[in-house]
Amino acid sequence: MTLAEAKVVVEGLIFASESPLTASEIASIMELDAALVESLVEDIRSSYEASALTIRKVGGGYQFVTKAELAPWIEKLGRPVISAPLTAASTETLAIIAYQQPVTKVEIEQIRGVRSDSAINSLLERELIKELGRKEGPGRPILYGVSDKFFTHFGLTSLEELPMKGISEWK
Amino acid sequence: MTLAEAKVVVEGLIFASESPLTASEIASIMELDAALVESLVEDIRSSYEASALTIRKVGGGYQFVTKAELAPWIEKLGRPVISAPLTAASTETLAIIAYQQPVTKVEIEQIRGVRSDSAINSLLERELIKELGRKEGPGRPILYGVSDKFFTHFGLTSLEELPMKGISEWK
Amino acid sequence: MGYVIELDVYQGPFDLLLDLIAQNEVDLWDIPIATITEQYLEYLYSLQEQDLAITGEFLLMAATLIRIKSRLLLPQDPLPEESEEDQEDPRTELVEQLIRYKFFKEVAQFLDNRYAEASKHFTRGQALESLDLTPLYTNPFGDVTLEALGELYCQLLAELEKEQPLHRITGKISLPERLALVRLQLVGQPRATFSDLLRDNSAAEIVVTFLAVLELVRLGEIMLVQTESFGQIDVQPLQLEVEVRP
Repeated sequence: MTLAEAKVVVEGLIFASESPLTASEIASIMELDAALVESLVEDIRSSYEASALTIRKVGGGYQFVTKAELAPWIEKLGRPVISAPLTAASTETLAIIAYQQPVTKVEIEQIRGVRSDSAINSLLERELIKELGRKEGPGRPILYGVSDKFFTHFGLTSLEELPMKGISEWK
Repeated sequence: MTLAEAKVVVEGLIFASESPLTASEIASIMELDAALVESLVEDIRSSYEASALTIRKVGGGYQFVTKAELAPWIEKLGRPVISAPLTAASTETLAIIAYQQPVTKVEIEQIRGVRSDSAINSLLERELIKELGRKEGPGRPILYGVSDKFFTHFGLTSLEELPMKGISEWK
Repeated sequence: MGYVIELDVYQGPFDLLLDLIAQNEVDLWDIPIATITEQYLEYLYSLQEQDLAITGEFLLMAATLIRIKSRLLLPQDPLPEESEEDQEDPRTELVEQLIRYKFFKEVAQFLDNRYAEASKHFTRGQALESLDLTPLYTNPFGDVTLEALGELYCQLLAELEKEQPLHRITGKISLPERLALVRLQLVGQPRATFSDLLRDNSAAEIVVTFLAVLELVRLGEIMLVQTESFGQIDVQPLQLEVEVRP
């Protein structure tokens, strides 16, 4: 297989996959090196520069999406909105879970200063967070962490993209 | 909107639509002439010539699909990847099939002394053996033999190349 | 009861406090606690006048603020046994909580912006035809060699060639008996293979012997060593520590 052929296969795989494909998943299907796959993806991305599509990296995986500037047109298609924006309570709770995971409900409530049951339930229902198990100790409270869907929802590749400024003041 | 911009919008609409979009549907969203949309689609199709994707017309509507020649790769998507070694039962069964083919399940079981359904199924899934047809006689049982993959893997051109050391004593 | 509805405007007492601090344009590390407490309570009264229920957390914070305020008003005549910790600025803990909360509120804002951006990208609208879900074997042959296949086949044929008995008399093999027998077989032996322990190779014997061996492992009398999958199992008696007492 030539590099040009490999590039086409990578492109087809990313397009056809139902969920974002990671470089290592593509590498294992094609029996190639993951680093090579990554450089092929960069090639593909640049060949789409003039088009309506681009390759986005979310949660470590690649997926084809339309470019942001086309949003007003695509909204005219009447595609149902996949997820309504979160409430302020839910986003705050999610922010805490993303930084402090694995974290318990009580720990979240200490930071927010208010009860957070309904925010946690709503995040669980939207599958933006998941249970990671239980904490050792009295009551064995449930520990929460963010899910894969968290990354897709916010277009993030990894938690390292979250802002770090100010953390040192209290951590 | 320039023609180049219109082309990009058409491309994004076709990609993002949940069902194949017709030229007149695109025309009404974009307030353009349907004939112009058709010619834009032809433009887009030709710009995808070197890529993994193409635009297909189904039931009067356009949709992006991967090119037919990529099918063998795309079929690998979503399949669970297993790297477990062969079990002892499967290896024994493979040995019998290699030396005795064409052979039925009952014949294999007579040699091994145990039921061999799951071993045979596992070898079939691994594509190390294949069905060669059916044996004449009661029940017309399936005959098994080794696959092309078996020959390629061991670099064999015919079954006569299988090691015979010690075997002549028994045959 | 009556502390039911969360306030619409503020996420909680921290949120309200941060807003009051921002409105007063004061430093977070030097909060004029009297002023802020007054404004905080005023806000709660105004809610009550509108017949809005106030959640417990807001009342708890009111109590905290009043406590801090009164401690700041107390003249500085520490009792002898008071440690240095108690002389700390009573506002410190609250300020730390506020700073931490403020950080997460900013992250929440960051996430909102990211969502607004991410939601402008649309994924492929149509699902492709259903995909094949049979497993994909990355190493279907494992480490099997052609020679191994040949040898295996020879062994199988050799087993077959063994004369089939005309009659088979099976006696019930009990686990305690086999356990005793295995112990005897191992006396004075540095090691033995599992097949050494078998006599007629019947399925029942193999099973009971295996159970006996496992029991001996459990009792700590032997250890088992297997160097490769499906390879020979070595049975090694362990040195028993005998306690000798005069």
